[in-house]
Amino acid sequence: MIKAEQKPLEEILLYLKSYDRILLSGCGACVTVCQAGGEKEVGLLASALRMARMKMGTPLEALEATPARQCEPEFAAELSETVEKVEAVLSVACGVGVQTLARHFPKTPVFPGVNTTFLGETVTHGVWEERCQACGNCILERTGGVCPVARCAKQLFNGPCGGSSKGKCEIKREADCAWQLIYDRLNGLGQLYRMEEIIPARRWGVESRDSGLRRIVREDLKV
Amino acid sequence: MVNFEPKIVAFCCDQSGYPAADMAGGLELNFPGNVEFVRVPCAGRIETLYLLKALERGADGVLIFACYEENCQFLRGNLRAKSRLSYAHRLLEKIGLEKERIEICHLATNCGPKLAETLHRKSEQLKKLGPNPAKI
Amino acid sequence: MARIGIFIDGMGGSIPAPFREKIVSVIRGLPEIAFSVEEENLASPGALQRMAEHLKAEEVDRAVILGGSPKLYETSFNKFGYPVLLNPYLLTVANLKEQTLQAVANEEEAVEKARKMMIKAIHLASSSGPIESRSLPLTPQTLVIGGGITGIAIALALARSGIQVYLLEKGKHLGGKALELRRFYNRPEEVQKWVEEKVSEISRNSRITVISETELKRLDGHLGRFQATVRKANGTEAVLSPSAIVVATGYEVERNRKGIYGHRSFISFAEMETLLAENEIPSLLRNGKRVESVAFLLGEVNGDVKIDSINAVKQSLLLQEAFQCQTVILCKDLKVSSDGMERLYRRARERGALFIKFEEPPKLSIVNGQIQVDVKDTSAIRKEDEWPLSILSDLIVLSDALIPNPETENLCRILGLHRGNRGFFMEDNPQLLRVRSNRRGIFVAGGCRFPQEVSETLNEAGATAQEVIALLSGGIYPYDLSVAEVDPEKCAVCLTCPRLCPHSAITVEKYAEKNIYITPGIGEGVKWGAARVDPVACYGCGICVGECPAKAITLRHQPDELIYAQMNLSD
Amino acid sequence: MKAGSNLENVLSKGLFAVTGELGPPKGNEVSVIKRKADLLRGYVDAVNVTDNQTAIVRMSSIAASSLLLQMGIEPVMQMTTRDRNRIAIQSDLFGATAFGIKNMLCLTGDHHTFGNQVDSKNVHDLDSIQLIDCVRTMRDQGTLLGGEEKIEGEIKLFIGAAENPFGDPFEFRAIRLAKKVAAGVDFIQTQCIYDMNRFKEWMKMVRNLGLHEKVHILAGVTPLKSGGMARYMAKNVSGIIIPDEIIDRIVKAKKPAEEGIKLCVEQIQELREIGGVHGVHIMAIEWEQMTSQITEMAGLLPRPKVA
Repeated sequence: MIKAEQKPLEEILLYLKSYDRILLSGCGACVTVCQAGGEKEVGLLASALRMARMKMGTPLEALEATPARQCEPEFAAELSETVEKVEAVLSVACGVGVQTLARHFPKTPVFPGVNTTFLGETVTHGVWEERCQACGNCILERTGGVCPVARCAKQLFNGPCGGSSKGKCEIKREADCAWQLIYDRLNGLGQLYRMEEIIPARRWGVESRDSGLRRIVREDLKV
Repeated sequence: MVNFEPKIVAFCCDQSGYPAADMAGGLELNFPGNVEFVRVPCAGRIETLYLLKALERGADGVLIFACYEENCQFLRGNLRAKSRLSYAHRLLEKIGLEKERIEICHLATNCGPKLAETLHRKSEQLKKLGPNPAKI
Repeated sequence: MARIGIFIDGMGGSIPAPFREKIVSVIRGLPEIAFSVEEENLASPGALQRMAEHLKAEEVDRAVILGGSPKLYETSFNKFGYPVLLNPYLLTVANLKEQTLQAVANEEEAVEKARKMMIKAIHLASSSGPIESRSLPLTPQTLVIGGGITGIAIALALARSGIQVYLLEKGKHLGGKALELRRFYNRPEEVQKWVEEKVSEISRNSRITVISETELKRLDGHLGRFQATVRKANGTEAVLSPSAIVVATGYEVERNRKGIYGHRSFISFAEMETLLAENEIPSLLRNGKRVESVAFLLGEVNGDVKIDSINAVKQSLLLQEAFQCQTVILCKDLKVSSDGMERLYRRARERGALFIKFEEPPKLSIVNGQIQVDVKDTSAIRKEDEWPLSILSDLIVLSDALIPNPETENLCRILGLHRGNRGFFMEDNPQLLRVRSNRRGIFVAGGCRFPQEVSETLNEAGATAQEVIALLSGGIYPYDLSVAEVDPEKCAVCLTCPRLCPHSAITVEKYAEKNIYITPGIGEGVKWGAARVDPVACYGCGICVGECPAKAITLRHQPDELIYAQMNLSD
Repeated sequence: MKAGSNLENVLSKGLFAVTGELGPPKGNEVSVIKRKADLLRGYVDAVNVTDNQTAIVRMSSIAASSLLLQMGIEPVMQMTTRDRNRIAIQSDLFGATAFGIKNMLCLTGDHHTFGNQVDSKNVHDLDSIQLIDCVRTMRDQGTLLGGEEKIEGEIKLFIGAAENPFGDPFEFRAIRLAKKVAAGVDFIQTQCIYDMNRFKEWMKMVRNLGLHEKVHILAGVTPLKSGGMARYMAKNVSGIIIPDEIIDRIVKAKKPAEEGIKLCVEQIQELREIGGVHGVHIMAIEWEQMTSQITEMAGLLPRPKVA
C-alpha cells in the first residue's frame, strides 16, 4: 500500500500562516494503515496545530474529517459543506487524495500534510519498506519475486554490483542487497539459471513515468 | 504569577496509580490543590490524544501513573503509554511547549508517598514554567 | 432525566457529619437527585442490603456513593454480592475520604474540592450507560498438548474431576524426558515404572483420548469454543473443540560438545543416569574401564534452574554409596531449595563428596589424556584461605543447556501466546498467575514454561489442573461486555489491534454483526471483513483503543466521553 | 583487431599486460594530468581515466583521455551509467572515438550518495552489462542500441569491464563475468586483490566456465601506503577484503610504505602464475610515482613495443 510520513509541524504551520479556519482531512485507507493520516492522526495534528497557533497568539479553528478514501470523487464530495466553512484544507491523505480535493474545490487552497513516500510493505509493526516503484512493467517473474527497480540503489538488472557485501547494500548498511535476496530466493527455488540470462536494456519510455501521465482505460467499465 | 495553582490531570492506572493515590490519601499526604484524577483500567488505555487534549483544554501539566516496567497486568500497557508519551513529547517540542508538562511515573500500589511527591514536584515545576500558554 | 440516588458513607467516622452536610447541601433539592441517605459503613453486608432496598423502593436509575475509594466498594460487591436492580456501571463513587478529606489540609479547600468531586461523580453517573452481563456455556472438554509427565499428570487429574481430555503427543509414546530418567531424587520407585503405571492408568480411563504422532496445526476461537485443527503424521486432519487448552510441551537439551568438551571424559547427566542403571553394584564400569572418581561441573548455562543441582547431588550419593566413587561437585551456586534437598546435600557431604564453589569459571586442559580441572575454591570464609585446586577425575558430568523446544516459536504463533525472555512460554504474571497464559482459557505448565525437576513439575501439574477445573466446573463462564468493540465500518483492517492485543483476543475475520461470533467456514450472512474483539477473551485493558489509527475501537465501559468527563476540563 | 589499440595488441600477442590508473583533476588544471602522465609514461601499456570516481565531480573522462592521447599515452576511458542515459552515452562514444580513444571500460559507477553532489538524481538507464551490449552493438552492428539507426562512421573500441571477486554472493561472481562475456566484453580489470585465496578460487570457477579463453583478465592491485589505510579500506569499503595478516604486516612494518610496495610486488608475481590472468591493473591512487618502482621490481619492464 501507499506509505506516507507526516510533514514537520513547522512546515505545515507555514502553509497555514494566513488562515484562521481550516479543515484537516484524513483518509481512511492507506494513510490510516501506515498511521500517518487516519482519524487518530487527524485528531493529534489538529490538537497540535490549535495549541501551536494559540501559543503564537493567532488561534486557529481546525475542523476534522476523515473520509473513507479521499481519492474517490464521491467521498471528496461528502466534504463539500465543510469545505465551504473554511478558508483552506490541509489534507493528510497521500498525494493522490490532496489532488482529488484540489480538483473538487477549485476555490479553496489544499495543502499536503504528509510526504507520500513509497509503495511499501509492513516489515514489522511500525516499520515499512519500499517494495514497488510502479514502474509499469513488472519483471518480478524473472527476479524471484524481489524487485531490483525498487530495492536496488542502482536499479541494476543483471546482478549485484561490486558493493554487495555479506548480504547488505553498500549505500545503506542496514538494508539488504536486493540482488543477494534475489540470488537466495532463486537458489532456494532451484532457479539460479534465471540469473544467468541477460536482461536487455529496458524500455523505460514506453511504459514508465518518464512517458508522461499514465492512464488506464477499461472501456468495458466506462458508464 | 503569585496565586497560580497549576492544573494537573493525573491519569492513574487502576492496577497501581489509583491504589497508590488511595494510599497517599490514607497516609494524609497532601495533594497539590488542583489535581484531577482520571482512573483508567491500564496505562495502555491512555491515548496520545488525551495527553494533548488535556493541555489543549486547560491543564497545565499531565502525569501518567503507570505500573513499573515488566510489571504490567496487561503485559505491555505501560510500555505503550511510554511510547505514546514519547510521541506526544515530539509534538510538544514542535508546538513550542516544554516537554516537562507531560511526564510518566512508574510505581506500584504501595507507592503512595512517591505519588504524592511526584504530584508536588510537578506542581512546583509547573509553577516555575507558568500557565500553559497553548490552552484554548 | 436521570434519577440519581446518593449514598453517603460516613466510613466509621472518617467523614464527619458536618463535612458531609456541607457537601450534600449543595445538591439537595436538585430535580435529578431522587434521595440521599447516610450510612456508616456502606461496604458492610448489612448496609449493602439496605442499599439494595433503597434502590428498589425509589426506582432510581443511577447511584452515586460519596465515601472512600471505589476499590473498597468494588471489593465488597465482589465478596458480598452486588445490590440488585442497578447495572454496576451506572454507579459511581466520589472518593471523598482519600482524595479530599485526607489529601487537602485546609478544611475550606477540602469542602470545595469535595463538592467538585461529587458533581463530577454525578455527571459521570448520568453519562454512563449500562453494560450487559452474559454467560458462556462451557463443555467439560480440554486439550492437553504434550504427553510428558506434566501432560500425563494434568490429564489424569482432569479426568478424575469428570473432564474429557484429548492428550496430544507428537511422538509415538507418552513419557517425554522422564524416560531418560531412572530415579527420582525424593521417591523410592523407579521413574520408568512410575511412568508405565500412569500410562496404563490413562489407557484405562475412558475420559482421556490419547492422540499420538499428532501436532497442532491451527487454532481458531477463544475460551469455551476453541477449534483446534490437529494433523497426524500420516497427514489426516481432525478438528477438536475443547473449552480450554493446556500446553505442556516440555523443554529441550542442547549439548555443547565442541572443542575440549568433545573429550571422552565428559558425559551428560542423562548419560550418567543410564550408566548408573546399567552397572551392577558395587563396581561402575564405562567402556570396560572402572570409574573411581567423578566430578560434576555445573555450568552457568541454566541460570536459576534447579535441575542440575538436584541431579548432581542425587547421582553423587548413588556413586558414593553404591559404587564407592569419590565425587566432587563444582558450582557457582548449589540450589537446594526443593523439598528434602537440604537433607540430601548434607548426606552427600557427610559421605565425603567435595563441594567447590567458584567465581571464575574453572579452566579445563588435557593432561596425560585426562581432563584436568583447575579451579579456585571461594567457599572459604577468609580471602587468604582461597586456594587453587587441580582435579583429575575419571569422568566429568557436564551441564547441558536447557532450552525451549524448537517448536515453541511456532506453537506460540498458532496459539497466540507470548514467549518470555529465554524463549520459553510466558506466564501471564510471574507472581500471581504462574500457569495461566496471556490468553483466557489457555494454560502453560511444566518445562515448557520453565525447566523444572520432576517433583516440582508434578506440583505445577496439580496447580494447573486445579485452575482448569475451577474454570470449567461451573459449566458456564460469566462475563460482561466491559470490553473493547470494533466499529467494522471504520476499521481499516490495518492489523494494529491483533498485533498489539496482549491477550490475543482480536482477530480479523468476516462477520455479520458486531461481536457475533461466526465459526470459520460458516459464511452465511457475512458482510464485512474487519477486526473483531472476542468479548470473552478481552480483558478490557484498552490498549487497542488507544492504538487504533482509525479510532474504530471503543472501550464500552470507558468511552472517550467518560475519560474527558473525568479530566473535568472545559470543552 | 577490434580497435587496434596498444592494449589490445599486447594482449592479443599473449604478452602480460600492465595498465595504470589516473584520476582527472577536480577542475580544469591540465598540469595535474601532465604530471601524472609523466609518472606513468613508459611503465604501463595503457592508463585508465576514471569517470567521476566515487561520485566526486572531476574533469570528464573523455576530455582527460583526449589530453592523455595528446601527451602520447594510451587511455582506457572509463564510462559509468550513473550520470548518462543511453542518448548521452552513445553521443559521448561518437565523440570519444572521433578523438581517437580506442579503449573503454563499462561501469555502473559508484553510487552518487558517496560523492560531493549527494542531492543529485542518478540515471542508471542502463547497467554495466547493458552498456557492454550497447557498445558492442555500435561497434559490431554499426547501429545504435535497438539495432535500427545506422551510425555514420565506425566505432572502434576495445571493450573492457570491471569485476569484483570480493563482492557477494561469491558463487555468483563468475556467472556475472560470464554474463559480461556474453554481452561482448573483451577485457576485464578486477577490483584490487588482497585476499589471494578467494581470488584463486574465483579464477578456478572462471576457468571451469572457460571464460579465461574468451576474455583477457587483468588482476587489480593497489599498494597499501600505511596501516591506517589498510584498516580503513578493510572496514569501510564494501567489496574489498583485506585479510588480517596483511593488515598486521603493514601495521607492524617499520616503514609501512616500503612494505606496501614490497607486498604489491609479491602479489603481482603471485598473480602472474595464476592460469587465465593476462595482466595486472595497478591502481596506485594518488601515489602514481610508485608505478615505476612497482613495475621495475616486479620485472614487468621494459614494456613491449608492438605495432
